[in-house]
Amino acid sequence: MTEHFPALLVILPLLAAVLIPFSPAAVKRSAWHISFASAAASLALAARLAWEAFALGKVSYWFGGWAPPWGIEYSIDPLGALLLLLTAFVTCAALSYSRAAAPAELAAERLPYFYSCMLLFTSGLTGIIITGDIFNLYVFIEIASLAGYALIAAGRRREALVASYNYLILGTIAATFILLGIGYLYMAAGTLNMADLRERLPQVYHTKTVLTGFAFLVVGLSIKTALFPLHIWLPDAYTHAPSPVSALLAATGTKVGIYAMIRVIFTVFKPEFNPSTVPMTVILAGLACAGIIYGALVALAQTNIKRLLAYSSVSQIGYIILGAAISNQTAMTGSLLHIINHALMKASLFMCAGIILMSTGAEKTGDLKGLGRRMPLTMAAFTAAACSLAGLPLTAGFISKWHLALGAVEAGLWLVVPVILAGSLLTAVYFWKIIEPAYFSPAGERRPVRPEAPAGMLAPAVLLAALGVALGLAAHFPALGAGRAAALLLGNP
Amino acid sequence: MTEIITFKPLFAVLASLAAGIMVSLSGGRPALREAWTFAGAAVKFAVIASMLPAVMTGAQLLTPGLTLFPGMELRFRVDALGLIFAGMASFLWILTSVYSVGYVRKLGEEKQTRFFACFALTLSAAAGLAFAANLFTAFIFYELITLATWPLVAHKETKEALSGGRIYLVYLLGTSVTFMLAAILISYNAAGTLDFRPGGIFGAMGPGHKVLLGAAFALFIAGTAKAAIMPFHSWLPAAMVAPTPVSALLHAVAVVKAGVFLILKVVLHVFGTDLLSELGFGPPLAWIAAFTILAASVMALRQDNLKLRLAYSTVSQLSYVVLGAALLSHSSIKGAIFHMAAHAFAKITLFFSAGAIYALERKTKVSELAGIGRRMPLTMTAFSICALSMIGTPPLAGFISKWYIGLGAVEAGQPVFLAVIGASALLNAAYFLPIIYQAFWGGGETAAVESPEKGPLAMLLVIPLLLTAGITLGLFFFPGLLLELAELAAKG
Amino acid sequence: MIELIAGKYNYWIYICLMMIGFYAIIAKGNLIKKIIGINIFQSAVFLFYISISKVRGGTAPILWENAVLYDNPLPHVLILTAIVVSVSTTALALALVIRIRKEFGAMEEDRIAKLRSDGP
Amino acid sequence: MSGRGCGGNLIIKTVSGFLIPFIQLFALYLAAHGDLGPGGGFQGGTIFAASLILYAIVFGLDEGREKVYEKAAGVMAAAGVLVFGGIGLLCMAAGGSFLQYSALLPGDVKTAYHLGIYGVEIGVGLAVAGALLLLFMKTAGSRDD
Repeated sequence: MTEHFPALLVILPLLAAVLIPFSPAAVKRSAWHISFASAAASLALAARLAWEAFALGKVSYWFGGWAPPWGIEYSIDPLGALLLLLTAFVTCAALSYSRAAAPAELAAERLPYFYSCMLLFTSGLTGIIITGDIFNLYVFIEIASLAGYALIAAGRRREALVASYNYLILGTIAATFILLGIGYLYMAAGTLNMADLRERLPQVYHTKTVLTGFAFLVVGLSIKTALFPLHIWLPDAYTHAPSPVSALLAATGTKVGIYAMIRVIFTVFKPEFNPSTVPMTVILAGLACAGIIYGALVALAQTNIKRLLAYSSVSQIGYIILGAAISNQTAMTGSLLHIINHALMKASLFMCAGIILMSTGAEKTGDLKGLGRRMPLTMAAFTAAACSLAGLPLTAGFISKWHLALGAVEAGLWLVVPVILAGSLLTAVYFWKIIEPAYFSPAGERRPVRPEAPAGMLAPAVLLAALGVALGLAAHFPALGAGRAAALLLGNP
Repeated sequence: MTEIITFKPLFAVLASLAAGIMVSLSGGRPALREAWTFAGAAVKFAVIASMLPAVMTGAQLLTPGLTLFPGMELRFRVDALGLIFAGMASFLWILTSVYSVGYVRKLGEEKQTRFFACFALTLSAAAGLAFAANLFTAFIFYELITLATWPLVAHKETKEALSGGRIYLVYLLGTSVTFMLAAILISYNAAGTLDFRPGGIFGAMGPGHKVLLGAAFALFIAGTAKAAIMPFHSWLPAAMVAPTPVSALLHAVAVVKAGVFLILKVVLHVFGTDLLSELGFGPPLAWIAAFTILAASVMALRQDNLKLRLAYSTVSQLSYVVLGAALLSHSSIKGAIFHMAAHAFAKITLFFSAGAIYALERKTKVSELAGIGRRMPLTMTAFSICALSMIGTPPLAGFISKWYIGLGAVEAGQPVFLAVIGASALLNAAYFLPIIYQAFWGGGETAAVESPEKGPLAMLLVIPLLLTAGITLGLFFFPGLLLELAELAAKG
Repeated sequence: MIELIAGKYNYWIYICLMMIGFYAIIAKGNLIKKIIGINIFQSAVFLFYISISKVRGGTAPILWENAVLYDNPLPHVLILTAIVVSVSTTALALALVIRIRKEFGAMEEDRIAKLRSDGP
Repeated sequence: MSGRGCGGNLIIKTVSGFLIPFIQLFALYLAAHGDLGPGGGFQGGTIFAASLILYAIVFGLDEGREKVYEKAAGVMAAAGVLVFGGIGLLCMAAGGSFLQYSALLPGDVKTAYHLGIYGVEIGVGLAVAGALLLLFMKTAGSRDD
């Protein structure tokens, strides 16, 4: 049975997602239970697969028994395993958070559809992570995106609809670019299997066809990952989405987009592909640096907590892309570590924002006065996650940013180092804007409806934040894993 | 050199941490809370003192390391320099605790639990920095000191306190994150290790990499804003919004000394004096320090607020240590290390006095102090002794440190710095002597009121400052132990 | 030059179509018209795929006796999938527009922007 | 959309009434023929849905039938996915990988593929027809108010 795990990982949530909305009312009432069971099963499958992928180096599954490159191949290497585990874990956390949060933000009759979309979303992400076929990648990107649009539209204010619509338009343009890019690559190499493309493309690296395909793919994926300046859909979407959705999207959505980008740049193409007319590294690194600073500065100016967190995402995504652009072993390790760190921490932060919104109705940074005393656990989780994101020593964020900065030094990119450090500092400053009034101001007039949120919401937020600290202390394990994944990706022994 | 594996340094760090946790747990009961503080302070000092004999023999005490990931290790190592810093801080913590109890009760400060808990946490961090075996550990505890002291600076939660706290954070965190972390990155990339090693870690690289090493050194110095070298000194006056015990222990001892301690560490154990003099990095730093010494003294002259005057005096005095380190000669470094301790005892007395004057007489300005020496003779006598030590007159501890630093300047072939020391002594006299004169002989006839220095609470304030003043005096006559440790430390 | 224009006419057609769609997406304020633009935009890429699958002189890719040289069937299959995706996207977009119209009472971008800034 | 449909245009009604059964027959033919010739479940399902949509437009649906239509569409879509997924999982249970039809009838690979693809085509057809119908009902059914 173990050998079927890759297929099951995608099919289980997909089937559950389709069945929930069309089942009788009695079943619909337990939509959450079905979703959570599916997510938990996915986590178990992912854990097992990850273990196998790290032990063997690669797990492969042939769809319909057809051998690649003719059939669709699912393959999981350590990098995929890392992302798989992360996605499954955050989905579980977001779902358990949703149990109390979703009914507070959504009408009861829409809940089954909501859970169904969440499952569809993870199914799509899982597919993106484990597929070895580039067209299949496109299909899964669209499945995840469609579910994402629907999830964002579920926000309680009408602005959510506009945010979702704008995201849909941009996302569809991105997807069409990706499709076009795939078409060009197929024209040039005559295959869709990623591993096969890797072998066949080098003979035609010099052609314009390949270059065009590559450009379309990278631009399309940049929109999906919200790389500055293609991030404009992100702040509205994250701000107006229901808080479990913001948490899930911020933690997994953009991360998997980055994963797809890394796959295209490093798995489909070889490092030798270095278009002389277009200095790839410089462009990507430059945009990433600009994004780090821009996102942080704009976050600094925000008064809405969720919007601040959204711009913070733009900044942190810059870090991840930066590591990929520098693309030496150390920086790539840092990039992967930052994917993990940012996913866990941003999920926790959005969950905390949701808890605060639910308990006090506070949306603005100024409304948090004295909250540290009244909601100690929530604010403790928030603070810990913020520290980790800012890269405080002994948190996961320090490890990732250390690797990124060291990678930049190793690559001789001296100008990048101050950007990394200044970005960190700005991160600390904009989180400070929230934390200081919470702990060091007399209580404001907003009284929480209840002192702390229900345990179901609080537990995942605290757990995720605690994980950030734990990963910072026991950094050996993630650093080793990310290092291994990076080494395989870059072809270093 | 013998190395002894032991958990003692870890215990020294944990003692105050545990005290801090117990303090925050026993929030409602002041007596119990303070008992924990004293217990923590006593245990901590005892543990640190127990390491003295081994260190005196030249051995190094080493804890097992906790490797976070390859190249990043949390580990403690005790040498003479660290022992001086930790011993000084933990000893003064005991006295400050006594003083704080009197101070916060007298003034009825709020949120005393947070106050004492953060105090304990800061001391933990200071010990952690003192015993750090590598740059990574040092960096962590250096940052922890900032974060743990921030609630103390912003303690009053007034607008002024919060903005002072913000300046404090921006300067200390800002410089350490941008500059020091960059310096650590460069060092790690260049040397492949972050361990503190006597003689430096760049051994093989030598002067060939002058630009790289110069950048690293400059970044280290700029990153250590706690040493308050100009232009990174503004946080120290801003932090004076804190309650006086905080200013006393933290901004005369733990925090600022953490800065100069780290600079000494960088000079001695990251670069090594040989490499630095080979590269010629000493004189620029010495000149910056000399400028800070003089400029800060001039600024101190212009302050009417007593605590601010003391703050600028601290800025000036800290640069003596930096100057001693920058001269790179054996004597000057010895003098710098000695000055670290001598200044700590003297400056804490001055702050204690300022706090006692505020708590008992509600006076904060220099211009209000006329005649106060007659009402508070004990306090002002102690104040005078320590002010004289600052100036560097014998028979006080300040004289010894300045003597060695001056000797070092001659040794290093840069006697010009003797003039700096002399000029600074004059400036010090210019801003301290008028206070003393006014206190004892100034002002008109004051009505014979009862001295405020009576009563148990007032005694809690006065006894610690008399003790520290006594030590400042005693260090001149019995400098043996401290000098021996400084000698050991300067040897590397 | 002639070679460039006539020989690669399928590219020119798809590029023109794509730009028409792109123009509609950017320039049209009506949300429905934007969706039409998106559809044209996607259709252009579909046409591109189909055009590259043509083999000169090939027959339809069906298994029969004369099928020696036949067109590449794979792009057709891929585009079938892409069409499904496109239809789903369109459906979702339309559903969103219906709800936006219900909530805001408008389908023009600038009016919605104005309503948003006025607050709910 | 409910109510009278396109009104009393006799030509449209007559032609549609005549054509709809043939359209549906063609849809079934396509769906059943997809394994060897042009066509398949997707095309068949789309045409089938088109026939039903045509019916709804021309003759109109009253409230009650609208509900039934919607429900049926949902069930069709879900059933289609279930058939598809079920066959896939059946292959797994039989020892092959997902959708590896040969595992179904170990002796006769050719027949196995035939049957497997046939089943999948039916599933796809159902799902597509159901989904399209559902989309039509959901968007056309919502009135402005």
